[in-house]
Amino acid sequence: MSEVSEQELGEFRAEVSAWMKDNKPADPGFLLPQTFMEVGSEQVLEFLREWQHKIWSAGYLGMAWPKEYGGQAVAPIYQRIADQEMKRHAVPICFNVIGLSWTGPLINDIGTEAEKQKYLKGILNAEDVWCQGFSEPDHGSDLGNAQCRAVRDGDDYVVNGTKIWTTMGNYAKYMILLARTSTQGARKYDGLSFFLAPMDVAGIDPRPIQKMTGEYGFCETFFTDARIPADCIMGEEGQGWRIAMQTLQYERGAEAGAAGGLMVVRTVMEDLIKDLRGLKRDGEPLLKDPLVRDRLVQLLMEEKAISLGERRQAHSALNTDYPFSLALSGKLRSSEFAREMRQYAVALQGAQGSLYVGDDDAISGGFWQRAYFNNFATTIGGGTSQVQANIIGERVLGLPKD
Amino acid sequence: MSEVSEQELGEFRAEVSAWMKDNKPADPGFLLPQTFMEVGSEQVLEFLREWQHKIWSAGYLGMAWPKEYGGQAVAPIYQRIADQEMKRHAVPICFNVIGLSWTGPLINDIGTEAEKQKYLKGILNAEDVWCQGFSEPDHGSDLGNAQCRAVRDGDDYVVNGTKIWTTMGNYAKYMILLARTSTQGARKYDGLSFFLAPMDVAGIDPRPIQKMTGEYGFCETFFTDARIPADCIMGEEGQGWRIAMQTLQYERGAEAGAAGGLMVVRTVMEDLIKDLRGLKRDGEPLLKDPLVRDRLVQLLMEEKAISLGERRQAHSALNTDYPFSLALSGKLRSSEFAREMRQYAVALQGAQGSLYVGDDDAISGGFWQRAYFNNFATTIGGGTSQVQANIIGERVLGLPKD
Amino acid sequence: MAKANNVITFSDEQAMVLQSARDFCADKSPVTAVRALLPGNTGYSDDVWQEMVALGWLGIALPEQYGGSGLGFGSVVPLAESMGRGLLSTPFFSTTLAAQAILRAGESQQKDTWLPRLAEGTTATLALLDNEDWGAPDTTCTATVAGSEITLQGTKWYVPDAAVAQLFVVHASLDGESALVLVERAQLADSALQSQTLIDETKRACKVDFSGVSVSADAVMRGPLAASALRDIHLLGALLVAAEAAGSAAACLDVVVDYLKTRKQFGRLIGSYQGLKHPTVEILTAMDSARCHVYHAASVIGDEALSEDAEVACRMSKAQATDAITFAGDRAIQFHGGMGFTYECDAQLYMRRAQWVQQQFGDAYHHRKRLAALLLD
Amino acid sequence: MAKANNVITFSDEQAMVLQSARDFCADKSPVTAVRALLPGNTGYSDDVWQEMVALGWLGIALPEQYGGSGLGFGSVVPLAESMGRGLLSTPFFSTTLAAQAILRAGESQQKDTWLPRLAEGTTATLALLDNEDWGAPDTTCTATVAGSEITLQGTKWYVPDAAVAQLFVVHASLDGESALVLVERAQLADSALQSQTLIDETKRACKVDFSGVSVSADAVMRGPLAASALRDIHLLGALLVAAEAAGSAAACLDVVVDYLKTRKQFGRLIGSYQGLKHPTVEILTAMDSARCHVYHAASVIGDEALSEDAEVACRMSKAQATDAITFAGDRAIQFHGGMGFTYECDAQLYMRRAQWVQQQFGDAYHHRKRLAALLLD
Repeated sequence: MSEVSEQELGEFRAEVSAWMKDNKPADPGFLLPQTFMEVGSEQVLEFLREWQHKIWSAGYLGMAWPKEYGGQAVAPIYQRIADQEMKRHAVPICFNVIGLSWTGPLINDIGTEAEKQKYLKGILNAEDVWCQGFSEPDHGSDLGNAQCRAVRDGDDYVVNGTKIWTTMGNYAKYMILLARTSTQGARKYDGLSFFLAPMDVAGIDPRPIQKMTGEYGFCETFFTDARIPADCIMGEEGQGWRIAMQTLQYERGAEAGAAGGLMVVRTVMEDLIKDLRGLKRDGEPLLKDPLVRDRLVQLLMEEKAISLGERRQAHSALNTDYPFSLALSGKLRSSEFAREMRQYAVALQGAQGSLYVGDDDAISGGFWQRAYFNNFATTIGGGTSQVQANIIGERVLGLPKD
Repeated sequence: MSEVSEQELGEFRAEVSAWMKDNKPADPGFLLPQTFMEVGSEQVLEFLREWQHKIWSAGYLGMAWPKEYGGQAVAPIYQRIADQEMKRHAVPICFNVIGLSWTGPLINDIGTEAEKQKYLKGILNAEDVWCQGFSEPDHGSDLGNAQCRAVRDGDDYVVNGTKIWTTMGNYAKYMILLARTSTQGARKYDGLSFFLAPMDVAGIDPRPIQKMTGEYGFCETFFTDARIPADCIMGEEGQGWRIAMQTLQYERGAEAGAAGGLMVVRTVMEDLIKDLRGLKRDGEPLLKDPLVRDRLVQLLMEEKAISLGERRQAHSALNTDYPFSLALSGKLRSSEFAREMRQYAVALQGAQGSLYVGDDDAISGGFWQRAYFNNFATTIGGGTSQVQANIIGERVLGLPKD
Repeated sequence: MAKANNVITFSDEQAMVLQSARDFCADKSPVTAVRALLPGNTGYSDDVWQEMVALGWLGIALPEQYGGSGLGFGSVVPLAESMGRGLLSTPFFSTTLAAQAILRAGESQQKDTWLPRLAEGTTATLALLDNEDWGAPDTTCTATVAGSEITLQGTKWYVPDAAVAQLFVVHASLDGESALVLVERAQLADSALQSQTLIDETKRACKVDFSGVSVSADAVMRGPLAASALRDIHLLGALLVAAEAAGSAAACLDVVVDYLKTRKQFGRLIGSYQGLKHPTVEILTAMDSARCHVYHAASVIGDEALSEDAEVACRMSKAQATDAITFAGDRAIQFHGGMGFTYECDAQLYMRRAQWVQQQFGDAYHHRKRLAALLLD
Repeated sequence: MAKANNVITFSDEQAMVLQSARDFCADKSPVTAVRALLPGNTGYSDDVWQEMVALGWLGIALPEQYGGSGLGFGSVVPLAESMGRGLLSTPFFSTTLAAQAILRAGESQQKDTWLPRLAEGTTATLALLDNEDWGAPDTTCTATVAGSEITLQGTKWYVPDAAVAQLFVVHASLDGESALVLVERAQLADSALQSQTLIDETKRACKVDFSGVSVSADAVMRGPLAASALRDIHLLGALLVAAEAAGSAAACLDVVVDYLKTRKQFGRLIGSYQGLKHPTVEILTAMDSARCHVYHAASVIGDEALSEDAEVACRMSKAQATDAITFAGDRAIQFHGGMGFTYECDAQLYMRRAQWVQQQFGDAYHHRKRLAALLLD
């Protein structure tokens, strides 16, 4: 791909912006999810499926993917611009995240031609919902220890075991499944294999888990003698761990191979401050209160520091002490910042903070209450904050292991 | 001892109060220590020796101890009242703490008649300064592991090793010394013995340690073939651990057997608030600033909660969940509260907070700066706050050990 | 500066009340019972309510002449703590506070009429807020005199247990001063009550529109006594929420400790990690502080208008209890890991309780601001 | 709301300056050298100072016409960070800020006279404070015109490096408006300077009594340029302290990490305990945040009057760096256990630095208060 001029990009941005402005859906009358982990009803699913299909049809999703699989084969910078405009216009999310950000790039990179033909377009146009089967109930943070068994039997693998936190498991057509095909091998990792598994075979039972928010989104998925065709395996038997680790690398956006699209509703200080503007404390505007102001400024500083950290990583001379500090602390910092910010967002609401989603008088429909509760998915999932702090202490600072 | 009437006690309190008012020493022109761990110069030592002698002569120290050893054999409540009045009048401390609060009660309890005759009165009248030789450089929090050796040789024990944090080691006439007389025995504790050791024998070299405050107070004490007479041992060989543990129980005041006297200069919110009253922020009185007010209230609440905790312990019905919670968390809470309060006391001073002890313009002579620095003795000494939190987690909450 | 009058008194009688309240709440309100009540309209079991009435709890703070046991308001505190511990929500707090309003502001006739009925279990509640602001300097709800009748105008928000209350004590402005108006349920149309969705699913509240409701003059409490009672009610309410929250925080701590003692990760019991152990100790100490303040407040409250010491104690109680339970609830979710994120895990019950607690009768900062004026000026 | 203009630009030239500054400070200011200077009167080595002058550091932010290298004030930031890392205190900051005052407020003749001399190492300082309050709305130090002379009245506190400064830029009130008055050392009696005892023993300051000092009219900078420069100097000063503090925090972190990796207690390296490991990670992230803000500030500062974005960046830098180093210094003592309590342990150097840092050019709250007005109104 040739270099793209600033002017071309500017024109493209204007075009996307105009499209988003014209096509941003009207308020559907129900609270839309902040992340794909909150797609908990058919109503929400169908709304988002239609929206993703529309974005893809307009040419703003999977732009860097090959044309023959539904993409447009343009430079990733285009997708990044499209994503930025989606964020700026606060449109709904592109919900098929496991497909768009994980499975799709993986298949693009190491899939067979048949796999590309079969799966990629359905990911982009939202016809095929994907879910992920990595975690298991008894060892959440310890992926390499997965116990779900897949035993070869003729043309199938027979799968038995349980996966948990399978987002949209009850709506998904396919699952990326990490299962144990061998209990031999020097290391526990060596017995794992990776499947592109159909969800519509007998013996797969995804049961929705009710979240603390009262809503749904995750499943616990039970496998009982489920027969997965042997050609659904990716790569070879025993390569599962390597492929799973590779899968986790794609999340970082279009440059890393992901299809792009808005993954998370923005939850930023600017919006919080807007939501607080009408509130009062002691009869005066809440935003005139010195303590509230001071705390909001602290949060704004942290929000800005996290954002500046991304810029600073581009200058190696500014990262010589602990070169991996910013990269490895990003998850901890942004998830913990969000927790503090959202918790404070509820605390600040006065009596209105005791209302919840479903009450017409709740501020922004209870957005912040739900945002605070749901945020635990980020401080717990993918390695708890406590585990993250260990990782930083050990890998960045070189402190001894626990 | 018979019951004492409220009226008698009230009269006694009035008497002590009048005496303290009349006899409280004038400002000596140098900053007096907040605790005995800060007695770092001859000048300060002599001032405090004279003051303690005066208090004892007036009959307000060691009041519950037997008459024949310098006490007055009255009920401990008298001493407690005297101590309260010393605190209220903010007089200087009774500095000979290792003698008054540890060694004295120990000798009273388990000492021989000869030991009582020899040591007790000198502790009270401040003629004999005592120091403590428990901690060693390489295992500060792990007392049972003491390595300082005492080997019997004729009528002496020959001592070799190093003790650290020996407060006033350079001024002391005697040391309570925990040393290893045997390396055999099933448990490391069994080889320890306890000595009432003279400091004026050859081979004992107490070297003052300069503290982070710039002042002195502690020593590192080196023993090189120091010959301690064998009759200086307390109890029997091998009883050292038990006696040391018993020694640590006396600190809690006259009811526990200590001689009493004011041990620590009071450092309370009320005094801090007074010191802040003249300061300005943004041209307005500092104490009118909403953030400052909010933080001061938080500290006042914690100060009050700690104080209320002592009252609550008297009602067993109010301590049924975790019966030892208040008792075992007292040290952690009061030392950490003091750290926060003192740190904030410096932070609040504006540019004046960058001055230090020795500058005429420093607020209260730099009292708060020094108080903050010295406070680390309480969050580190006697088990760091981190170790204290483990103790509470394990012994109060029953959480598993590290 | 307030003097350091740090008393905690606790009589044998109070200890007995506490013990029987603990036993009762543990027995009647196990977590299965709590969860079974969550979807219901009233949020509580009438059988349990009647048992509480039979135990005399509704009259515990009322003088004997009104059918109470005259133990004083301080004795409500151990009840509230026990209820908080069992997440046992009933109209107890609403009714108790409404009774205090009448006791402190009412004429003899009003007290004679209502207090015995409330002591016997007639439910009542307070209608205080016009909007989200607990610190609002006045109310927008008005009471207008016309002949021998007084007519209300305005909507009250967050009226606790309104759906089941038989009596509403409404804060309204009458001739520019604060009055408390007694409105009976029968005087309200069903449409005047609009149920609200609360973050704490054990609690219930309504928006209540009192506009056009007329009462006779003897249903109004006004003058200095009413103003003083209104202030006291806010403080007593804060104290009861604090006591309840202290109990909930203690229960939350138990849930956390149980999990840390049994859950393994990476081959170790997770409670052995200092990263979890030390914050759990912080929950303990924060909860301990809250309880100390609460017991102190219970010790200095009398039947007369609250003293400055009592005001300080109530405000410290609410500020500290809020901080304790919001921290405990938040950490309870986090420390349960994936499980904590489920509705099934009990951690969420405390988390939601915490969010509710912090907003009732003013948040922690609301009270610290007023403490500053009492302690620093 | 300020727009999120989150740039960090860092040229190859700046990277070279940073690298050479780091090497220089590591070489010239090992901790033994730092400690050797503590008891001295000036607190620094004149040899090192002359080398810094020879390297052109005093002119790095000055235009070429005044003997500078014209790299802009942003290039001072990596120098400041390196000096902070090495606890290398010299009159560099005082002189650099005084030069900025003259550059931004001076007439051509004043700039021509002084800037080349300052670029060549003549020491200068700023006399700003009348008391402890960095937020004081005006100065009590006055300048009175009498004929062609202007006479000062008042004492300035906390004048950094005053004992060695050849030139003082004094903030005084002249006809009710802010002016900056240039006073040479020779115009002051020795008795006008009174040394102050600072908590950070690497730093030096004096109380300076300017009362009765008369200067000619051409030693005064006044009008809108002076007012604007005064505001900028406060912001640039805050930024330099922040950059220095970020370096000191990084060095403090190194000291902590080294200890946690080597010290054993109860048979384990203490750095393996989460109770120490996790707060040490907090030091790292706080320090990282400070550096992000500082580099951003360095990227948006120009020679012209500071923009609102630049003001936000400077204030955030100071607020964050203060919090980072006060936390780092405090934990450094605690985590060293008994050793941390000794003067010999380097932890105290950072602890004292932290106490000094927080008070310079306004504490964290001072800046957050002003940020609130910029970001929320």
